[in-house]
Amino acid sequence: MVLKIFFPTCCNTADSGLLIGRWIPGQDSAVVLAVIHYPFIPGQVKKYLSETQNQSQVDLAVLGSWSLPKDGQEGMDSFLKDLSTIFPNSRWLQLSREIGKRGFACQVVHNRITPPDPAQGGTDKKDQIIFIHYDQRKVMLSQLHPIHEESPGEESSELRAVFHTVAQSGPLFLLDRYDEGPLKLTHWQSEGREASIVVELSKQASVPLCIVLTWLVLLSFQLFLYVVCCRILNIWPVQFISSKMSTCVQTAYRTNHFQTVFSTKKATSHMEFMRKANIFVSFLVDMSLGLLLVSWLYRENHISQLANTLVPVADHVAKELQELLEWLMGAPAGLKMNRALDQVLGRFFLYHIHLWISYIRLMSPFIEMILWYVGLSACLGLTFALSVLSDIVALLTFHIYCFYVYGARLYCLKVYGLSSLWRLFCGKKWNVLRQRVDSCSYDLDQLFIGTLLFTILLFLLPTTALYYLVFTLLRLVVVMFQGVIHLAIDLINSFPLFAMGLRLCRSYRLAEGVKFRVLCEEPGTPLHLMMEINPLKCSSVLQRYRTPTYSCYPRDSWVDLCKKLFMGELIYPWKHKTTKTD
Amino acid sequence: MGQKKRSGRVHPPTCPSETQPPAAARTLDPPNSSKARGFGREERARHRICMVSDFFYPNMGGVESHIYQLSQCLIEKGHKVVIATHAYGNRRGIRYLTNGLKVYYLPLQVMYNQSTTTTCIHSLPLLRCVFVRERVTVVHAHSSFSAMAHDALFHAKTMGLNTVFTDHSLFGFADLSSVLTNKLLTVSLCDTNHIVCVSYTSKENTVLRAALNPDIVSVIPNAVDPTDFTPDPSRRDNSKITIVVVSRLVYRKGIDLLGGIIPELCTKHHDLYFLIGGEGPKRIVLEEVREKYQLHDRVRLLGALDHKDVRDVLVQGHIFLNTSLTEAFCMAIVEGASCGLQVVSTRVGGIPEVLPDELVTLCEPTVSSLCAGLETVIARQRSGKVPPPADIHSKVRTLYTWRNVAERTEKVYDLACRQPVLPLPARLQRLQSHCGAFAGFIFSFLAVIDFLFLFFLQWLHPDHLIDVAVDASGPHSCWGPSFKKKAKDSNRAWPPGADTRHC
Amino acid sequence: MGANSGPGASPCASPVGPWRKVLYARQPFPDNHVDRRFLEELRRNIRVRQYRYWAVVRETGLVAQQVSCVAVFITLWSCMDQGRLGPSVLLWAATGCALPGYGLYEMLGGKDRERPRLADLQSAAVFLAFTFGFSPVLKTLTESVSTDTVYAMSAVMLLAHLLSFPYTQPSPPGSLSLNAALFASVCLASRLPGALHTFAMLSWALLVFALWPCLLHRLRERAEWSFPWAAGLVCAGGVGGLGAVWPGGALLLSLALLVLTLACPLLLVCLQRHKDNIHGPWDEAEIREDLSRFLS
Amino acid sequence: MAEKNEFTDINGKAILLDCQNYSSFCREFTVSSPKVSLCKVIVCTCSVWLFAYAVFFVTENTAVLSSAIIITLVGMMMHIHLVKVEHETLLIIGSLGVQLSTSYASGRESTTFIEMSRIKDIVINEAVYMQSIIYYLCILIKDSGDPNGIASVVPLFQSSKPRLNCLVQVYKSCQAIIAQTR
Repeated sequence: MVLKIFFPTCCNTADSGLLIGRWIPGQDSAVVLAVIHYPFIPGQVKKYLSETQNQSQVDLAVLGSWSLPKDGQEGMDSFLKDLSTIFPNSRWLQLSREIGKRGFACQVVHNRITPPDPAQGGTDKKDQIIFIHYDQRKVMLSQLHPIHEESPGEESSELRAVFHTVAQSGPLFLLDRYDEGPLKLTHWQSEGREASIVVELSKQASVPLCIVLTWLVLLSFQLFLYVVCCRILNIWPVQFISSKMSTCVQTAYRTNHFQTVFSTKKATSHMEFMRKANIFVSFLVDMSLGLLLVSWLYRENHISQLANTLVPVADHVAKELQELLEWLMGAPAGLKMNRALDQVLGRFFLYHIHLWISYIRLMSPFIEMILWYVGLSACLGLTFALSVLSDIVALLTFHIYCFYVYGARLYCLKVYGLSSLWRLFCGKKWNVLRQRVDSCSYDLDQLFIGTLLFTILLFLLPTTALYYLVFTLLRLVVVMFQGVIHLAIDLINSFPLFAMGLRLCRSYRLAEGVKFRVLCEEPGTPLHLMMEINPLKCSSVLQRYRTPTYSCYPRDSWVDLCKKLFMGELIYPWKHKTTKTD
Repeated sequence: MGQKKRSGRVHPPTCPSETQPPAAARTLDPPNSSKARGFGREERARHRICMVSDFFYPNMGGVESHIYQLSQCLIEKGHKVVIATHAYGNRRGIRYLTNGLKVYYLPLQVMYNQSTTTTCIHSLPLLRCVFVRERVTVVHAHSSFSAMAHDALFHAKTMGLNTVFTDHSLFGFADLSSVLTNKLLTVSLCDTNHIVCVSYTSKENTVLRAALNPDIVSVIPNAVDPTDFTPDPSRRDNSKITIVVVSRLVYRKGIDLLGGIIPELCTKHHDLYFLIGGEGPKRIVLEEVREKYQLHDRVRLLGALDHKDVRDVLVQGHIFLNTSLTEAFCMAIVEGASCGLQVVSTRVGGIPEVLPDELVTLCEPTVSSLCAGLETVIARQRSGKVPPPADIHSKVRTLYTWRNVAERTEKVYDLACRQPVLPLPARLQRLQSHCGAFAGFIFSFLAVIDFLFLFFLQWLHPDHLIDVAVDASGPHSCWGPSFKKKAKDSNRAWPPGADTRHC
Repeated sequence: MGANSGPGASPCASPVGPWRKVLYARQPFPDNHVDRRFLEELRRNIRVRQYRYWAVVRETGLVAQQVSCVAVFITLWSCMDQGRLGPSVLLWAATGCALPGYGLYEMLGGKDRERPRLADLQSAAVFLAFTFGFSPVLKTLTESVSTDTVYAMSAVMLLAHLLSFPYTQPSPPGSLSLNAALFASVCLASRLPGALHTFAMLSWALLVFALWPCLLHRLRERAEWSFPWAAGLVCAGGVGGLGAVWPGGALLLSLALLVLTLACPLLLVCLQRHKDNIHGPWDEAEIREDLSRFLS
Repeated sequence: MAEKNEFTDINGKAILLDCQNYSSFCREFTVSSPKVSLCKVIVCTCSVWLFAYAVFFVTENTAVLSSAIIITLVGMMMHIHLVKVEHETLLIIGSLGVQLSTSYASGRESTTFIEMSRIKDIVINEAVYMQSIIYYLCILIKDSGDPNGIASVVPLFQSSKPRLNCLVQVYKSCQAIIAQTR
């Protein structure tokens, strides 16, 4: 069995003294946390250990002795041996460092129950010891992935236990060499406590600030939410519409975020903390972008320019559609279509466009004012502005949507009729109970009428199909535009900025694991390894810390999207996964 | 060779196949005895056999169990056996069954009911790799339905290995599909060293289909393991007469006849009960009959049976009924008789050759004839003039044993190895002369392509770069120290799919 | 025993008793022993039917008359297309054919009738109403499609009708064949000048492709003798009618009919002699008796 | 202490197994494949550029040449950064764990450390790879659910595929270390 000693690099050059640390249970490995220097009074050491143990739930112990030979400290070894009697322990390590040698010598003195022959015990165990040097600060601050929330008591992994031990024993590191305690220690911040004023202040301030903010924001939001959600939203039409309007969705989403961020209770687990931080940062970024937008919008009235361009654009679109329809009513692309049906459909759609144009005219005077008020929404963040934009687009292209729906329904009808009549044509029928196609014998008149209808539908299909095709293409253009907007919104909402920053600046904070480097092997001394921290990959950072949002990617795969298009079913690709309507 | 060992080795699903490492199998087969057996016949030639077929465990059926049992007996006789089949689901790569029987589940595309697609070419690299790394001397392909088997024969001839083929099925000559299949069989058997059929009828059929010289066709029947089909009279209820039917419920098994027989007899005899095991598309027929004649209490449909449950069903009956319309060698009736039942069967295919007349009652494949046959047997049963099950079992148990099958197959291998493998020109000539101008031309072309492809592969990836597989099979090569490590490795790595990275 | 005399052991080593075709007994012969009784159960050409020439000719009459039915229809269409025949004439003719035909059908039907007359009347009314209502639509249906396309489509459809016509049991014409014919007739009718023309054409289509086969079937089963005459009549009508509009076509048609009725049966009877198929114990036994009596 | 042996991989290329022996329970195996051969690189670039020049000759368009140059550069970078593996290292430390590291030609190094408590065993296994069947060394990871189940299999020396004899050598010493430290 090999004895592993995790040794902090900062203690390499410490003066002689006692090793304080912890025996990892069941693992046969020791974590050295700090060195207590001479002179000390054993009673005080024990007292100090016990109280730090109460503060941090780590069962600290005196592992052994550490001797760095200096002038005037010869004859130490006998004294060190005697120390093991003062601090009774199953095993007693004697680490000693010679000048000029890089490795340590180590002796394991077994307690009195096992035959007491330290020399022999030491010698034959010499090669069975690994020194694993670790950077105490990094190990203390880093978070090992994948994250288990339970305490490392029950889990078998040794490294987790080590990380946990170091992270827990913060109180031990509070004592530094400048405060006038009875003891002198060496550990990672024995050169003076490391902390930044800003962090400390913010830590102190954050709790009351949070409370105040919550009172301000949440009250208003809660009120607003209460009114909106409980009263209005639950009435059917409003609910339906709000599920369609991306602005409302975004609002609801942001409110959840507010509730999570400004909750008064402290974030206990790592994940929770990271989530809060991510949301907060992304929210700030969003806000600032939005304010930039606002500042641009309301400078030398861009608004009115926008309005003056918007109306003609809508008008122009309508004109274009009109021309398209006239083209369709002729012989488009040399396709011969059934003239009568062609005329009927064309007139129908033209009438719609006519309606639309008059609607635009009616709206035009108010557009600017509307835009002005809508523009204010950008103060709430870029995402709001974007979602409002997508809603406006949806409203302005409503006629295209209508055309698409009509075309799709008509086409769908035709396709279904044809498919069922084709079965009749082949003398088969769809058996609903058995969910399969059976053959059956029809009467003469059934056959006759069926064939008649089949022929008619077949010859009328191209016309409808063409109309359907054209309007579907238009529809898809709009949908893609909205899709892009929604992707942008989703990106801003869900991108884990904080985690990424952490990964880039403090790469050791998020550890995927560790890696070892063989330091030196000199024949006499045991093996020395250097334990470094293996930072998490950026991709895994993304997929682990991505804040969950309503993902608004195409709901169904491309194949069955095409199938739906072919069968003429209505498609809502931009719809959120969470909204369950239809 | 105690009973324990045999019963430890029956049929893949029941035997502790995958979980049992060969190291554990050794407890069943002490090395000293195996060594002794080994030295006994050192002088005889040892073959390294590769069984190829599309049909193997986890698929279940006659061919599958045949391959498994035969391989086990051959391993026991000191030959080296590996099995190559196609991948079933995520059961890909290499697996070990009992006694270190090595199975290659090769990633080939499955086309139609578990038969792989064939281009005669694309499977060459993998099969070549198997043949080379296992140092195979004899390639033994099974079942004419299996495209992979034919491919393997084709490639083996190209690589100059001896080939043996076992045909498990009968074919008509009437319809177009059978014409095509027969042509393919002709092509793939015309230069195969030796062919094995499971019954004389099947031999005649194969000789006619493939236009073969009957001297290179041996008849080696299937076998059943008598130890797991033992009678148990206590299980049957003598107050009534039970007729047992165990077969897949498909047209070829004559289930329509059964649907006619059931009402005929049930109206005459009121103490008559039917116990029907098996699943299939014709189940609806039986269910309709049961509905119409209100026989729910007397006709029990058990559905699909595991092979280990078959015996429990059989021993509950007095009479075993088999209504097949065509059979090469009917194992079902042997199993029935081995369980001490009175067997009534149709006189089709190879069935008349299977059991002596005092053990089976043969009828024409018509409802009336079958009913008459059953009547006589029922009468005999009533009058108690039937021999006790134990006697029937003792008669049957010696008839068909896997050990005998293995011995005879061994002789076939010896014979095949003594024959030369045709070099390419002779092979082309044979193809041209044997299988007609058109097919002959096409397949000689394919043979040339295959040959060139083999050359290309040998240039691309020479044989000396292919690691020779460490033998983990057979008591003689198996228990050496070099093996133990391997055994430890190979039967440790069982996570399905995980041990195979097929790109 | 069987073990120690596997392949390789010479068959004449210990000829103890004759070879038996059984697997259960181990015999002193090698596994690949080929006995003198090998393939003795091989049978050739059992149950090959010998056809009598004139019977076959008589049967082909049905095919011939169906072909000439198509010819008749095309004749009518082309007449109307060229304006030789007015729609009203055709309609009257249709009525004139339909009523006696129906009468004959009823007469032959005898006592047992599955449908009441009311149903017939109803379906007739439905048919008339629909055809009449749709004929304007049908008229404009294919105007944008080029004529050649329409001709090609209808030719294909008529061919499909001829191929898929159930010659073996032509009780009601099978749905695919009837539909194909109707589709073709709609296509053709839509090229005609007027809505009434379309109506007339469709009614004739129904007459020729739907009702006439029923009547013919009734004739075949009730009055066997009259079938050849009816077939002959139709064929003559087809050839004659086609001759009126297109003599060359008439010639071709008559040739085709002759080949169909005389040459093809001769070929069948001759080729029957060269039949050679193998039977033996390996054949899958087919179930001859009718098992459906146990079900149903 | 450290011995170097010549072996070949499954395609017959020569590879070098460097077995560094730190102590009785800590060994390091480095399988290093041959470096990027300069002539091959030159051949590739030259062929691409010649082709590009031909295209340029047909369509007097200088963009072709520049794009060709960019493509070759980017392609080479991708190749040495993502594809070409310089050497793979297996560092096994008794009772602590196993560390696999792959270092690419560009100097990028990816390392994973597996603790001994998660390792069930190290075995040689057979697999179907492309169109052939090869032996490979792999680590069996324990399934946390059932004690003798296997959660996953981590293949070793994945990019440079040594042949059986090389694997056996690594396997034996790994087994020795595992045996003496558990």
